[in-house]
Amino acid sequence: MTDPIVIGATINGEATQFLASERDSLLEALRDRVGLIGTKEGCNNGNCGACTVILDGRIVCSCLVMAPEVAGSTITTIEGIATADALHPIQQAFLQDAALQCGICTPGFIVAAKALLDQNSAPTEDDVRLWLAGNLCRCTGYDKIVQAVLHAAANMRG
Amino acid sequence: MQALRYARPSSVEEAVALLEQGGSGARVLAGGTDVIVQARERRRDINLFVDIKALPEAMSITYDPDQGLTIGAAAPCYQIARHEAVRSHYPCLVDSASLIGGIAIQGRASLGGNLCNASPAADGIPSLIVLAAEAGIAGPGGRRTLPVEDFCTGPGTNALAPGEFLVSLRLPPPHPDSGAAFQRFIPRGEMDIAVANAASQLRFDDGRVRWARVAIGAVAPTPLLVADAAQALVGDPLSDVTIAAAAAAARADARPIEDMRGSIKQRKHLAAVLTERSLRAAADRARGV
Amino acid sequence: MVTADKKHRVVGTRPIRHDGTDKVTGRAAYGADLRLPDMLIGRVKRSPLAHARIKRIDASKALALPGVQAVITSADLPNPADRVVPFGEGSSDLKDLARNVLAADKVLYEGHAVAAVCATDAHIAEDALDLIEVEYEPLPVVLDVREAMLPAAPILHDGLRTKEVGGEKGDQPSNVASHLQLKLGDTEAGFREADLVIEREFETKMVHQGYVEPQNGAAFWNRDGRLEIWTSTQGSFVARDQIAALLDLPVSKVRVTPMEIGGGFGGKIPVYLEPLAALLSRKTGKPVKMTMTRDEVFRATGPTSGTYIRVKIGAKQDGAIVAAQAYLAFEAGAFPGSPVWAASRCVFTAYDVPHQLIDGYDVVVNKPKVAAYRAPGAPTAAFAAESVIDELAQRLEMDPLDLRIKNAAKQGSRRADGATHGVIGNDEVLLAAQDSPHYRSELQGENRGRGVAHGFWFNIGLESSASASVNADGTVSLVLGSTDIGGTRVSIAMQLAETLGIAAEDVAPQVVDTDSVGFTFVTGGSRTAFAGGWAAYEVGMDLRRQLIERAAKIWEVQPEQVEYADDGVLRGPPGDDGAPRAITFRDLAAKLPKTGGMVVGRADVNPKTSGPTFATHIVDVEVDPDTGKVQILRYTAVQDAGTAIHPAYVEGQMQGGAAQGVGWALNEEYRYDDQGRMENPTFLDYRMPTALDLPMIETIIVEVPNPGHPYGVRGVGEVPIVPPLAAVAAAIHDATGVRFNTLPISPAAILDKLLPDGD
Amino acid sequence: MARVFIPSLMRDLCHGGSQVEVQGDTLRQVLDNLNTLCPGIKRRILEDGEIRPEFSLAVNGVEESMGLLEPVPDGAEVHILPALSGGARP
Repeated sequence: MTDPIVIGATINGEATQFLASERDSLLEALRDRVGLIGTKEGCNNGNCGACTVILDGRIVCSCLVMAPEVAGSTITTIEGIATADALHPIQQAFLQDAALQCGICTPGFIVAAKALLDQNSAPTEDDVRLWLAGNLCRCTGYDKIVQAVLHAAANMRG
Repeated sequence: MQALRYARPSSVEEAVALLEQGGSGARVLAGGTDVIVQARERRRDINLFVDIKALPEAMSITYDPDQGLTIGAAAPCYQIARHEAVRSHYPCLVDSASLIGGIAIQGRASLGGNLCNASPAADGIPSLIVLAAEAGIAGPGGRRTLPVEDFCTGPGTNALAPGEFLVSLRLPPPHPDSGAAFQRFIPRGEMDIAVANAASQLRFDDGRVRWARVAIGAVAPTPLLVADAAQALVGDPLSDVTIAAAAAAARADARPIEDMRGSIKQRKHLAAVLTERSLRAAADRARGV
Repeated sequence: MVTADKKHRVVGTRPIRHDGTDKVTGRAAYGADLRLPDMLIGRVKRSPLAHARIKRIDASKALALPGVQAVITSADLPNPADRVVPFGEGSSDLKDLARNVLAADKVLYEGHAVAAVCATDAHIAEDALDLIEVEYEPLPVVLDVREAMLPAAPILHDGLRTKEVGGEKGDQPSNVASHLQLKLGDTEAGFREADLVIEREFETKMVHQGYVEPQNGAAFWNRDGRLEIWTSTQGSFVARDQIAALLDLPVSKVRVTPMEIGGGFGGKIPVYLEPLAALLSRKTGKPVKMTMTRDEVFRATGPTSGTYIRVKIGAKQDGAIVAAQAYLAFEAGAFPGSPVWAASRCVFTAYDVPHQLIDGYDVVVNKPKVAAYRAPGAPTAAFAAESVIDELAQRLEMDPLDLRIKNAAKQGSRRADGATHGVIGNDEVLLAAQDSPHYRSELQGENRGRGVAHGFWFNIGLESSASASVNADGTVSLVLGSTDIGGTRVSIAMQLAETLGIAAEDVAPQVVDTDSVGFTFVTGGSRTAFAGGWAAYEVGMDLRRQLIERAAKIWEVQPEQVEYADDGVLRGPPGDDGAPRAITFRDLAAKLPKTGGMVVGRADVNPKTSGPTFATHIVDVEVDPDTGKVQILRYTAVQDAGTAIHPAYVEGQMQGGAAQGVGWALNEEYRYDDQGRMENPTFLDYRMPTALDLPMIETIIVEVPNPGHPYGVRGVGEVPIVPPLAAVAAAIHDATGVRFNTLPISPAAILDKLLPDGD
Repeated sequence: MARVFIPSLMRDLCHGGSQVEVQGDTLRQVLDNLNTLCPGIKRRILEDGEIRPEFSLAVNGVEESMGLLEPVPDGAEVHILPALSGGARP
């Protein structure tokens, strides 16, 4: 056993310090040390996207990041997507379009979609499918998810 | 995840010292997309991660028309694929860097890590080979370089000596009448390991192929430079006949295994198909199409 | 949408699901998200061998590791009685269930649980696994269903004898657990009448449901003898009953709290971790949580059967099918109980065939015990039967949908199991498919092809309970026992709202634990919106009766004089002023506290079936002849929903089923080495479709109301996975001219057929 | 009277017959009466007084949900089916 270490990072806009083991992945640290359970584990080896978070502006699989690596970084998780008073337009579109069934993959899809729309306000269907190809959904056949992201982009463009 | 420590050296010397002290249990951590999985699944006995992402040399991408391109070993694929000079002078690298994993993987995975992991199916290595890249290595004995085609020694093994690590990749400046391209085949649209892949570079002179390089992957213990394919191309104008000869040479050099990702028959066939496709794409790029 | 007469206010609309906000903000708590004070983490020690005798288990080194709290083996499980446990679609003998949860004398598949450990944190629990020493005596393995049926095959269970269903048991040990036969008419005579007879063999591999959330389970065995379980299950009551049986406890001592569930498709009906967590909790006095890794999910939960199927169909020159015969051999995995039963009862059931003979075999092999997977048994049976029908159409030069329409079963058609069809939407679905924009469009381009296939599924009914209390603010709190995998809270709440004439948003549904609602069967069998909705309807009728009485009391009239209209307004006879009396549900709710108190409605229902249903799928593909890659260009799913309560979630079921079917057809398979070790237990190499692999999936909902339901609902969740396997195969045939009778039709398989030998 | 359809693998008990007409207002009565015509068939279908888990009985095409208490209307068809679950049901 090694002693836990203190890690400081900006998580969902707040400077945060947490204790973690050097063995922890970012996913484990977020869920078990910080208490942000919205980031999900589906495969724990980077093949399903359920644990997607935005790390310093890029989406990553948090299961493929070691917790000590994020010292000094900025992280956005699903808990940081909505504001205090409103859902993000992507979240709203997922609800309107029935783009979730069981919901376990939903946080990863929404976080990934946000990163896409942050850099491309008018993606095509192909852009969306390529961007989300690392996120597996077994319930929906992707149709309504892709529609929701396209609708959210249109709504955000106004 | 097995029990391990994490270190983040701030100089190349410090990194070498950590790796040397750590012995065989110490592993470089760049993007982590392979090595973290290996540690978690206990496929390798790892007890120390040496994170090289604080080393500027391992993270930078620089281009100079005379010197060529230098890519830090830990520079993530998305940065490589977006880099202006890479996009205009080394589109073949963009092919590879934007095909490795999905978008989230490309946010972390590096071409250096792809090379060091030494998977026979690595999507970065054939491109690096045809672009004549050299590996810049630091170690207890100082610095050295090695042609990329000599870097991998077998599935998952490489030419790095104890205490050494890959710092950067250096690619010569491209010749104006040249073009290079990478092709791979996977069963799905994304999120797969190549069943086979191939890269080609062609340099033309007065309508004839003056110089060529063809490399194939996932068809042998390491990615292969196919000398016979270049031989079949050089000296003649590029034609269906020379392309077919080069593809046949690739097929002949392929000595794949049968596994869950592909059959022998499929892989030998794909080595030829992808060689042909990469040659045509490389020629288009050389012509500026 | 092909709709029935619509007179509904809520049914057929698309309100936002009540649990939606929690699920898009990350607040919804799934099983792995549970945090309890002083909680320990458990892990399972699994067999690396597919068949071996356990000689010795030594946990002493693990127990010596600081932080490790307890280790259990099968010796800690009560000796199971010889009886069968209630279960969903798929079932188990209690002894088999116990042996699957923890191996006793033998391990029967790679990944079979042999011990479990708990520790103060997940890393220590993981380290402890390596310190549990297990000594094995390896035994020969048998992996293929046909090899397992041979007399010389290695035997998994020395005590297993072939049960001839309706007959006697065999007298020799065998891997064939049972043989069933369905017979209608005289097939020999039938085939003699036929002008064309086609017989083909088919093979499919074991595949997994592929839910994204791994199995989990947490337990706290209190010192008062009560056991608390938290788990992501498709059926909290069915989980409770399994756990109670395995641990030899009265059901009243076990309370199961269903957590949110990240997909199941049938695979989260059996228990795996819950009884282990319970035993570890009893040993330590602390709560214990366990979750599986993805690798464990693949190797050690319940996929569905690999199969060998032979189908023979005879038709007259005009396309009339006169005889059909099927031989179905299904891998059950390590213990008996494959879905060959359902496959046999589905294989030709969409058609009116006078002479049928169907033989089904349930066969054990050294692979994980199968569980239910969306319309269990039907997809592979339809792959075989529909592929032969496609070939018949080709040989008879008939449109493949015309051939199916000509032979479609109708009300009164006799099925192979002897029963007759009731009111069904078979013709309607086929005709809607034929009339669809997709089928009427022309497919152009090289290497492209179109395929169609048709499918049938029973759907089940069974028990659902619900209760609802009216709040003074005009809303209703609805309490349910069905876990919500895909939007059933909203579709059930909508049926209560419809009954009461209020808005869906004014019903607040919640899923509660097994002590807080009446027995409710699994979310599975396409039953939940059907039976749960029926229960909600009965709750609504109960509330209506009580509200009528209350209004009558307030107005001082007789209840018979008060009418509860579908718009949610109660109307009575004119008052003293001569004006008719009327009060809305909302206004009456506000008066309840001071006119005698609040009202609560309750109901339990136990319908027999949720109304059989049919689906036709149309798919266009392009095959790259150089690489064997298949691209899905266009896809349309047509299906009878009875009545679509929430059409968006009906479409979602159709699209999701189609996507799973496409994966099954093209790339998904369990790959084993010759020692029975799974080679691809990751989402990287078990290739489920990604967003890039599919186009938008067009849907056509046909509504032929189910006369056996107050709103005409039929189950919708399962049938959409029945046609895709055969539809994709037919499209690939159309594109390449080659019939592929083995799944998956991977690029390697296609190249193997398209390339000359020796290439 | 109810018409009971005999599965092919039980016909040895019914002198090869595929359909048997018997009296009975519930499945219990139907099976009792069937057993006098086809001795031993009840033992094949029932175990400890309950329908064996591998079967389900259908009256006029609809599977029973009340076990042996299921009413059998006059003129009904009774089918002995393999259970969909291949085992126990609640």
